[in-house]
Amino acid sequence: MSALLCVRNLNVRFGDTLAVDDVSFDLPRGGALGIVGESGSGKSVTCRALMKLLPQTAMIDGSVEFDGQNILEASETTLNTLRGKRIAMIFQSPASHLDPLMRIGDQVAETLRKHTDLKGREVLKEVRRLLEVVRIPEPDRWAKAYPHQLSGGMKQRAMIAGALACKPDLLLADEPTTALDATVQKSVLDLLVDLRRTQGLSMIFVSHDLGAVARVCEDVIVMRKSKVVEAGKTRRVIDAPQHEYTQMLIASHPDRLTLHTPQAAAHAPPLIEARGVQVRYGGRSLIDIISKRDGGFPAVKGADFTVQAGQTLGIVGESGSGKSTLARALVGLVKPAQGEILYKGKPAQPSGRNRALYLRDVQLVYQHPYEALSPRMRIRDAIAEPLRRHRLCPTNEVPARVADLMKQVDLEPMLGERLPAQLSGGQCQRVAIARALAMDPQVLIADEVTSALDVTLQAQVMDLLIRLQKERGLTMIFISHDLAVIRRLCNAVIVMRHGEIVEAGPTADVFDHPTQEYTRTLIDAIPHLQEAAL
Amino acid sequence: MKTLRFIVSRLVQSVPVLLGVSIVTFLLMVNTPGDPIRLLVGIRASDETIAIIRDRYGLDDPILSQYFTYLGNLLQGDLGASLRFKVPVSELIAQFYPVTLFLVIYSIVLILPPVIALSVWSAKRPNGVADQIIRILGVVGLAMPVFWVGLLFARFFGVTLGWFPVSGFGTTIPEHFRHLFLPSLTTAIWVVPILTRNLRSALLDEMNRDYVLAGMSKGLGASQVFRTHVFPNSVLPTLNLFAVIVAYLLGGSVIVETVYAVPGMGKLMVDSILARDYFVVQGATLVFALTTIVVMLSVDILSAFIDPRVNS
Amino acid sequence: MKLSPMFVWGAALVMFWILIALSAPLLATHDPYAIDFEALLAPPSADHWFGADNVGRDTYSRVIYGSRLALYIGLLGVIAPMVIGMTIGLLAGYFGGWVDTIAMRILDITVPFPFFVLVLSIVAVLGPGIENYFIALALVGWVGYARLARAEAIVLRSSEFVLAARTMGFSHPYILFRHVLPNAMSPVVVYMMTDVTLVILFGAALGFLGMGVSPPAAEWGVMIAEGQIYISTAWWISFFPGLAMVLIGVGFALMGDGLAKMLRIER
Amino acid sequence: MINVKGLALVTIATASIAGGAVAQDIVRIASPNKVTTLDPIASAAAGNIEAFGQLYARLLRKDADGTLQPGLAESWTISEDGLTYTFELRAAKFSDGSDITADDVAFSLNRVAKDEASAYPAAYAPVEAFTAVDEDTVELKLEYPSAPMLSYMEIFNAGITSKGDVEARGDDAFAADPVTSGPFMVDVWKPNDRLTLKANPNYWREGYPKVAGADLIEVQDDNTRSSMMLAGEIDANRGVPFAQVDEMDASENVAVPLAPSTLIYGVMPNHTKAPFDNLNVRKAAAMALNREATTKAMTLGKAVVANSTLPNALTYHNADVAPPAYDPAGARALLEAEGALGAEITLMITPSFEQAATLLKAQWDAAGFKTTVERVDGGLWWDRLTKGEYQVTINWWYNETEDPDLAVRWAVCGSCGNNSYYTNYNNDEVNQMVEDALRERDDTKRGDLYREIQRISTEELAQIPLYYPPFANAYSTRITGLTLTPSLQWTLEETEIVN
Repeated sequence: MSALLCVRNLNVRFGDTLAVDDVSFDLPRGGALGIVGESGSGKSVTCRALMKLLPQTAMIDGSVEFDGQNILEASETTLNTLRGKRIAMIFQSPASHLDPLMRIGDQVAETLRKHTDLKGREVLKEVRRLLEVVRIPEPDRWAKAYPHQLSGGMKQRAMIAGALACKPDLLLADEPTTALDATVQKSVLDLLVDLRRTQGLSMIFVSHDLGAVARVCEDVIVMRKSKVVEAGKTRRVIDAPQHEYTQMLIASHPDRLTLHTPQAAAHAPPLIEARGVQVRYGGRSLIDIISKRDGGFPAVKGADFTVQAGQTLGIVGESGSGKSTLARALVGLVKPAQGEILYKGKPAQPSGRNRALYLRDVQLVYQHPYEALSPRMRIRDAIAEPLRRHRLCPTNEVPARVADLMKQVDLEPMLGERLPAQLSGGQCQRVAIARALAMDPQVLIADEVTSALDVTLQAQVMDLLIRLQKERGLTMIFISHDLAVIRRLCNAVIVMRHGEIVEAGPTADVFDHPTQEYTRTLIDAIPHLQEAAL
Repeated sequence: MKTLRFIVSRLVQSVPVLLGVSIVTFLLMVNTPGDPIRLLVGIRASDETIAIIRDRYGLDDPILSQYFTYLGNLLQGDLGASLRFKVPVSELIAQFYPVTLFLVIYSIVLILPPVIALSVWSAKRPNGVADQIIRILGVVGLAMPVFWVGLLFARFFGVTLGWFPVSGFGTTIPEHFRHLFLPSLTTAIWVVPILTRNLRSALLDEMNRDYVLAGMSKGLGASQVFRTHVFPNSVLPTLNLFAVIVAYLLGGSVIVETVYAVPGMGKLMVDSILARDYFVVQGATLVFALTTIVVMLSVDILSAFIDPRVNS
Repeated sequence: MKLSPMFVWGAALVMFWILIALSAPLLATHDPYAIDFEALLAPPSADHWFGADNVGRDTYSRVIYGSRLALYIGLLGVIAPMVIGMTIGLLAGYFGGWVDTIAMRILDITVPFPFFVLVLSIVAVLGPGIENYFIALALVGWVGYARLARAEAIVLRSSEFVLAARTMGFSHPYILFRHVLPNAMSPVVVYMMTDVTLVILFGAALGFLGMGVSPPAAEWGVMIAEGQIYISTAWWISFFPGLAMVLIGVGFALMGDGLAKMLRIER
Repeated sequence: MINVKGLALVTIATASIAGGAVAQDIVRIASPNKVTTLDPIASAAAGNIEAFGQLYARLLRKDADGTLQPGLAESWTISEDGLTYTFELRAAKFSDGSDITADDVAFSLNRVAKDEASAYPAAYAPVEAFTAVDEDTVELKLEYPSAPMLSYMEIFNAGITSKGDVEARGDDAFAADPVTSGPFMVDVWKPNDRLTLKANPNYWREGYPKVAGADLIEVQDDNTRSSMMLAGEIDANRGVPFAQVDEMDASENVAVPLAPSTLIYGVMPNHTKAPFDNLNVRKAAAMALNREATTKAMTLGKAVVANSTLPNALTYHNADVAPPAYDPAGARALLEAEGALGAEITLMITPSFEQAATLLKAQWDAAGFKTTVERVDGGLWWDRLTKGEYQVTINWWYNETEDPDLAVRWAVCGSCGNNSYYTNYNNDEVNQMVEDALRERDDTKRGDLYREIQRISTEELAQIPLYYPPFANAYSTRITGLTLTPSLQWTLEETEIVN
């Protein structure tokens, strides 16, 4: 098979920063190449350079030969005959890559109208077909819908449909499954795999998740700091990684992480207990009151669970399952419509009068590292804030305490002067944790703390949490959509769906012998390193 | 159907607003020192005469009862009569309102093309030469007093060149266009910069959106992506500002109307305030308020029409 | 935070005027209020650099002193509305519920009011005088600020760092002041910069309608209005204050654009 | 990319929807004064006065040089005791074609003289009654003689209205669209904008008016009127700012003749409020003012410095009196003597007097006053003035007739209803002389009385006279024969369109 695409010494620099440093690879016709790396590794830039989809400020050299034609030399007009027709691209976060004001059908049709001479009805028929290909139910209905009316998975499918419209030879997939729920992710991956088979599609698959790549591609290159550090057959790279970065990458993949065996929670009395907690969003409208309905929609329906001291409870579920809402109810950000929360056996009002006292014991760490910190507040002040406000220690000791806390979460002291925007995601997350620890809490609720982080950072943060728990005997409630993470951290787990707890029990039991169908699908959806491509 | 219900409910909501407006106006007017009658009968009238006429118009009744009488008539659609002219306020409004409405709409017609052109032009190459020039000119236009610009235009286009009339409204539609050209142009001078700045930044924001990249990856090419994706998305944020400005134009029309002797509402209103012609001020204010509300409403409907996310 | 060139230019221009305002007595060549029957409508000359007005006052000196009033009106004219607007807007946006409802009703009533009418009648009620002019402006101008602040507050209310502050057990007032306010500022400040220009202009417009600052104050708007009838016989009376007004306007507007750039926190 | 040029074109296109100016066969007059009512008795405001003259014929009329001519009254006789006037009416018709009868005349004149809503009955104080003797004879009975009574049969509110019309439709309807007796009738009245007149076919003067109609357009802003004049959009501009007179006059097809007026500008102290209740303080205020220079500054030398409290255009104007001469040092000394040095005074003005205020403040402060200028809008000004809530202000006034009777009643009489133009100047001697002069039928004696009134009131500075300005109105060369008479009447009926 002759190479469909061969890239030689590709360099991309923005100003004086080198985004892609001397990257070369071949893609055989019908082949699939994965590009793995963490954020900022230059994998996305590489991918876009293949289509010359970079801002004018980017300076590109090297050569990208597609089917014997040098893309980098080609004029905009020629490029526009290639883009979408012979090379198509799909992106991360379909939500933002679809025009919110345009119907799905039209966005798919755009490509057709541009590159084919199909007219009127034929276009509609073709759109319908494509939507079926990507397994969108009732294509006619959804074709008329607007992006915001579709679920994340459907959006991604729609985007794929648009990419496939002109039967391209090459599909560039830039993190197509990131930020999707595990099950959705799986289905999209399956779709891609399937498309390769049925449409004989060549593919470049960019992802930070080696597992996902393993599922789709037989070849992989690993990028770091805009360089290719390793390349080869996927299987080989996974089984025998040469470069130590690859090794670390694989090591920090949940599959490879050694399960930390939490001390079997002693039969201590439950520290936190939820009894039939029910949370509704949206108040009761007049009509609701008249018709004796509760109004709004229930985000959490009658949740019961207990957490013993020193235990780590995992709450898993996909977006919209109500797991975050439950967490917020625990710290009083939302008021349960029914049910009660007991702390140390006594009913607690997290949103009530003496919430401050309760919150000293129960702290929440948020998902998005940047957004959880006040953008205009220096790190040092952010950590000191609770100390000062709650007079947790004499004013003159505050700096010392802050320094100590920063040390506990492995933050260099010099970072204290910075603003959140000047920190990496991992660092921000540490700051957030440090700030929570400042209150010296008994219970730490971690809401998706790792999901916005690269795998290596993810691993580090998890290590940190485990260490902290050991040192301080913290009780933890760990919320995540990532079962692998849960499995590693927690000794008990709750599976939530549509606001209900569908399954609960010790981690091992739930994972190894799930009693619920839904739990099983969730577990199956975990991308494993050992997936065979094709 | 859904939009209809939306419209109706909004109009219903506007009733208390109008009531509030009328109360505020009334309070302002009754607390304004100065006697309408004195201005009415002129300098030489004796105090006795004035007392008699005041009494005739019931201007000495207690304020509350005055207001409720007014409100009562209002509910029957009677805006009362002008103290100065003794003609029904509704007549005056019927006479002046169309002029101002014409003026505002005409201004908008003159304003939109340059706004779009300029903002697109400067957004094409942000901080490029064109962009900078447009910005500076814009700021200058914004910082020049309207009446000053008006005077210069009148003298130059009207007197020196004799291209356009410097006053009045004319009687036929084409005449309206000629007579109101300079007033509208004068208005445009300061409105165009504001809207341009806004639309420009909106365009720039939208140009960096992901779907632009997606569009490019489909091979649509810059111009098509701009037309079909960037532009529609940029219009939304500008629309609201637009509504605010239209409201402001209605209320601020007095300046151009004075400079170009246009017989419009703004002038009627200010003259009525100066003459303490309470009921005219009341009526005119209400009409203005209602117009503003309608403008806001239609903008909301329009953006709901453009943006499917709004009404879901 | 990197200074944008636009901001630098704008700030320089505004500083220029502030300096002029401060050192007016040094810069002025004449008493800005001293009339001089010998110099009626005198054209620009070595003695009267910008000429003299219809009572023989030195236009140059009046322009110089006028900068004081312009800045005074400009700044005070926006500060009051901003404070009122921000307060209402933030409270409404942050707490929502009935607070929001009430605030929005007041706003609904203020918005459809024809701007000039409201200010004119307020000035008419309170009588002439620059202070009353400020009051009028405050009563009308707060709306814009309230809108902006409210929009920001609504977003910030549900942002994670505000939630975090809540779960730290901090009180609402503290959060509003320490976390919401600073992050809601930037659009308001930017808007403020344009507003300054508009306020100064509005003062001029009132002068034109014969309701501006009382004579013999050296107020650019009034100077322009007075100079109008001499437009073709003694252009300098209105030209130079007009020029000054444009220059200060450009200054603030550039500052605004620059700030808009700078205050965006890059991620 | 959106087509920039295309959009530019759109703008231009919308702009250049052309249509040449229509040839005008009517006279267009722009005036800053408002027409607020068409009922001659309802208002004495300038704008209305200017309109009334065109709508209503009077018993007498003035010709161009101001001498009284027969009007609706062909002839008249005055009884020996001067208490009975008998007017013989000519055959004339109202605009609706109905005859103008003695009844209508009696009705109209009694209305202006006696109706409680009559805005300015001062001239008719002596009237006992007008009665219709027969179809075309009207008799006027006075309670006491009034020398100028005949000339009052010509002033703006002595216009003849149709009794039938007024009674049939009521005052308000009438005031909006009256049946008229004058050279013109109402075509359209757009309040707050313009009064469009068309020639009254039934006007008694054969062959008048010479034009088909007239537009009385109200335009507040001086510059706008000037622009309109220069752009040829109007034929006459009422009130050209003195600053623009020469420029206007110089430009082709526009002429700005300075016409005599009965206007007088003056400083009005409030005689019942300190410090101006004190004659010496008033003297100081007068001496502090360089009235020549001030006049020059305000009128660019186009007006005469005033020497008396009465307009110089009036008969019996006293040329020999004069307020104290310019002497700032003397003024300061006086103030010191009165212990009024540094007296705080507030000068209340309307927007049109900013320049004057500036001049006065500067000169007064130089002489030792501490002046604050307070600018108020017209409405507030009148309110404060009539309530006497002011210390000093500036304004102008004019007189309907060359006869000084109304002038003295208005300006210096404390007992004639207007408290000497609300300055509260009240000198019994003067008041008495005002009444005597009215009744005095010997011309020389009468003259002496009025000269004496002027001497006293000027010495006591009832007002500080500033200057006697001419009318500065601009006229297009397109028309001839249009002037504004001293009694604020346009000679529209004489006006012709020449090209």
